[in-house]
Amino acid sequence: MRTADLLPLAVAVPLLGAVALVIGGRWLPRVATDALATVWAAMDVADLAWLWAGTGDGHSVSWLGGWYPRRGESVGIVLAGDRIGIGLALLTATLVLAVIVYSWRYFEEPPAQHAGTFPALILLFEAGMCGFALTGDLFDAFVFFELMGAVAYALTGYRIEDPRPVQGALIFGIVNSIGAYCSLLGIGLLYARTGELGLAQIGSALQTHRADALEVVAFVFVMTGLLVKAAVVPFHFWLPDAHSVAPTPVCMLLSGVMVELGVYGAARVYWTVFSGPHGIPHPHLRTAFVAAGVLTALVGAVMCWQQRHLKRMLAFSTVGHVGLFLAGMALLTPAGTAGVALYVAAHAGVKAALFGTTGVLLDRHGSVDEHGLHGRGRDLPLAGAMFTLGGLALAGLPPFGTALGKAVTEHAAEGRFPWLSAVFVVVSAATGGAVLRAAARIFGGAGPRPQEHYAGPETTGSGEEPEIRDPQRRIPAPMLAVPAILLCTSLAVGVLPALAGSLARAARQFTDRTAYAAAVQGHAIAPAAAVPDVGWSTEGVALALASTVLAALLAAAAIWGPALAWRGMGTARAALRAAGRSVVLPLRRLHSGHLGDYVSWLVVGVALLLLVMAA
Amino acid sequence: MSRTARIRLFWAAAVVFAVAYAAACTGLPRFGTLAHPYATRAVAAALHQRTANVVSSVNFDQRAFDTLGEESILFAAVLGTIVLLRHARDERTGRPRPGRVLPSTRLLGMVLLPVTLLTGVYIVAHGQLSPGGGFQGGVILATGLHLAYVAADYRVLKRIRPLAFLDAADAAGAGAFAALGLAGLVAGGAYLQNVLPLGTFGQLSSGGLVPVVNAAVGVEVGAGVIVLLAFFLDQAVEVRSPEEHGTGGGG
Amino acid sequence: MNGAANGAVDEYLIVVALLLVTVSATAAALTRDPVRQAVLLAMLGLSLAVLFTLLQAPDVALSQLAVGTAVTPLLILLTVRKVRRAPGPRNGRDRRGDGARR
Amino acid sequence: MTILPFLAAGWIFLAGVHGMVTSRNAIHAVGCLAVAQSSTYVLLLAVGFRRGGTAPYFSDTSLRTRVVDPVVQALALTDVVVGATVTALLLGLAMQVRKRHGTVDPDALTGLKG
Repeated sequence: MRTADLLPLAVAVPLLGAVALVIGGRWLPRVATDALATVWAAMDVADLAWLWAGTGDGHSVSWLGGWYPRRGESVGIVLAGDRIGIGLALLTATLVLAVIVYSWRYFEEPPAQHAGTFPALILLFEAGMCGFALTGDLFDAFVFFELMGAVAYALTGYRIEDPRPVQGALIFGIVNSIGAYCSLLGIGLLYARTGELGLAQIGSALQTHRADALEVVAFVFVMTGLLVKAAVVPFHFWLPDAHSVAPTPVCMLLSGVMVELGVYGAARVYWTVFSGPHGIPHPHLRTAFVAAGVLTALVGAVMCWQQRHLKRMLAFSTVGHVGLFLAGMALLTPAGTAGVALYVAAHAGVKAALFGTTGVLLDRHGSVDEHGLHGRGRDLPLAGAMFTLGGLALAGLPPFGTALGKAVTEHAAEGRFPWLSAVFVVVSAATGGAVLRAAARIFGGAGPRPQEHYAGPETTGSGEEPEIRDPQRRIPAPMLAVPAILLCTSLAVGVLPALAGSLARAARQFTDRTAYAAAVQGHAIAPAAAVPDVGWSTEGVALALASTVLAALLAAAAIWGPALAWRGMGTARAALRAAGRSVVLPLRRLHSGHLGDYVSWLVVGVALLLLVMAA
Repeated sequence: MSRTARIRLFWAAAVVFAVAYAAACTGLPRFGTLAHPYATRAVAAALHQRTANVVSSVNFDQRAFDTLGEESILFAAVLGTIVLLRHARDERTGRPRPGRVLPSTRLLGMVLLPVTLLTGVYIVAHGQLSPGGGFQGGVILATGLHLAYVAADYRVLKRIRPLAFLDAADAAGAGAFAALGLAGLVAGGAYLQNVLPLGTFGQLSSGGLVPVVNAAVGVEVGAGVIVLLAFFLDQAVEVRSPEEHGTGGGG
Repeated sequence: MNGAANGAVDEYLIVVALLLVTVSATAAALTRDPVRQAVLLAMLGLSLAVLFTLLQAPDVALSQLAVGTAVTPLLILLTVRKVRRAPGPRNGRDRRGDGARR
Repeated sequence: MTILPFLAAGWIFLAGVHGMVTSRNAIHAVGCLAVAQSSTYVLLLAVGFRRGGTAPYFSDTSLRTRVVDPVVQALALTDVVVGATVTALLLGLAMQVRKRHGTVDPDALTGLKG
């Protein structure tokens, strides 16, 4: 068996697993269905781990159907994985395994006669995400993008008894579909220009033509679908609505990897298709996408801080972090890419653990409202510890992988955008601080019970339909074990230098379009750039500690600040209120939950991108 | 945002979109251009594989992985519909009233039903030769079956539609496609490689794996669309919400 | 092979079909009532099928005919039927407004 | 004529999106999504058209006949399936929205905000 054959298997295995679950779920008991799903998810993890090991620092390339290129041309689809793509697929598979174990005892009432449907959908989701991460063909990427989309809409609306999930899923579906069709228009334009569909082939065909309006418009259109998935401002409105209402295990996947796949796709398409001499120039792209990333990060951070609905808070924290990922990727250096890869890997573990712990609260108390749950989590010390640790990791506590990834990315940005470090610190402190604030209130009962009334638009999170029917039973062990293990993996990303080293070498491959094109054609060449340095640095640790301390201070100020009676507090409070009225309130009003608004913003985003890229 | 503000915002953005898109169109090769490098290669490859319908060759052989993804989407959508349109805890089903059908309608339906089903099977079977294939034939089969609803009534439709079986058939079709791909790996080639004997050009058995995959897709699509329609019909005809007093009814 | 004159006729037909598609698409997007929209979508599907046949794509035309003129409008009509029959809100939230029953 | 089909595709896309922006009914919005999607079929097939080409089948024609691009047709076929299935899912969701909220008017669906 050749290593490259494992590439299509990474997609085929979960597909076959879904089929087995649908057919077997009919007569197998619940325990057997869960075991079957777990075995299948573990098989895909094994497949991808083998692939990761076998690929090494090069590429694995598989021409499906045996349509190998003749004289550099093929009619088939190619799957091409370097350790960034394979690593992301492996991360997906690991998280899917975690989610399946987490939801062993989760849903009490699967659809009648269709017991295996939930794990089957999760496996189909996995197939879509792995296919998207591994493909080297633009249209094929669209197909798997749509597969993960379609499954995600269904999974988001899974709890049909609750009014909010169905609404969130509908908005999610419509907005993402528009983005996908926009991408398809872009693919059509690229096909018309080049007559090719493979990423590397389009890239080399574009070389024969100088950059013109067609290329810019095609670039923007293709990017639109990916940026919608990545929830970049102003395409992000669907994300909080979907992630705050989806079942908890699904949230773990949506926030942990699906959104990040959007950033990955955008970077992959740019590097392989548009980064050539006649493509979109690097400085132009760097300015535009770093700006978009910073805007996204700040909006996410501000909105995250404002939330009291825990899942919505975590959703906005994902928006904030995705902004950081996009900014890091848009540096267009191997070092920035390596940093983001580390950051994504560690963030997935932390975010999934946080969602998982929130699921425990929802199970116990039927609420995810920070105010309503005040002090009610005291009987869950383990969950409280994990939630707090998750908040600290989100803020960037060393030696969590989030801190390492953040430090490497900040270091990569120093040359061109020295101020970017400040953005990274503020955003991770605000999102981590919000989580810490909620942790202290819910699990520690800290501070006075917050006042209930807020004049502006708000989603509270009380009165959720519990996802599990029986609140009296003990918390199932997997619901606590899985978040703990996920936090440990996030820690491992930070403390295992071998992983960071291999991601650094992979980032060098990822950012080299000639190496990619050569690998697809079957003759590997070594990338030209130097391997970036991805170790811990004093400066990185200092910045990480700074953001952690800032997060703790923010949380403390939010909890005990109102009760303090210093001189000058009055003016500070007045200033904060004024800022809230002039900046925060309008921003919150924009998140109106209105379908028409979100669609308009999507078109505005496309128009802005067109203007910026054409300038 | 107010409605006016939203529409103004949209128009401002749409104008930019339209201008940029029109500018891009001027850079496209003119409509009807003769230069299509991929197409030329695809036609040659299809003839080499002895598949007369080049579109089927692209769909089920050259770019079969796309179709595998596409069939997975259909499979996922059927599962999704089963999940989303399941009977909620607070809903009950009502018995649809037998509808009265005009004799002429019934006759027309009775005649059309077998004709449509045969057409569907024919279109699936000849996918590698002439226009059509698993998907088109499958949809025709599925919609054809619902002529029974028009001709007779909902209960007749329910009798001739074994949902439990069709649901499994849908999964089996999708699984067969993914599993057939493994044949290539077993034979020492690549995933989804066309390793079956190619047969004679223009014959029903030509194209190697193409007719087999085509049939699997036909089964999946036919069964999947019936299940999909069944769940929508079930909601529209049978499911009652607790407060609902209307009689509704079939026919 | 088609002669040059024949090709020109074909192109006129394509323009006509294209106009038909554009008009029915615009009409389907502008209609407010979902039932009327379903009918217009079926017309759009039909004119797309004609266009695809003229563009020498009978495979796609057949799919479009099956999906665009039959399945999609049918699903919309079934959804509308369900929506119009169901009474007020279940859970007591969002009581105001009832766009569907106007 | 040279760019008319491409422009038509852009027009259809914008018309569909306009319908979604101004929609007062989620079912109507899903229908508009189907309209927007049909623009992609038009673009793909217009791109693949060859002047004087016939349909890409060789049942009873010479093997040297000039045919139109079969690849875009395969892509459009995939696209049709994707569109139909996504539409079905979204309509299912719209049905549930109506059941749980009592309305499908986006103006009245205010459960998620801020």
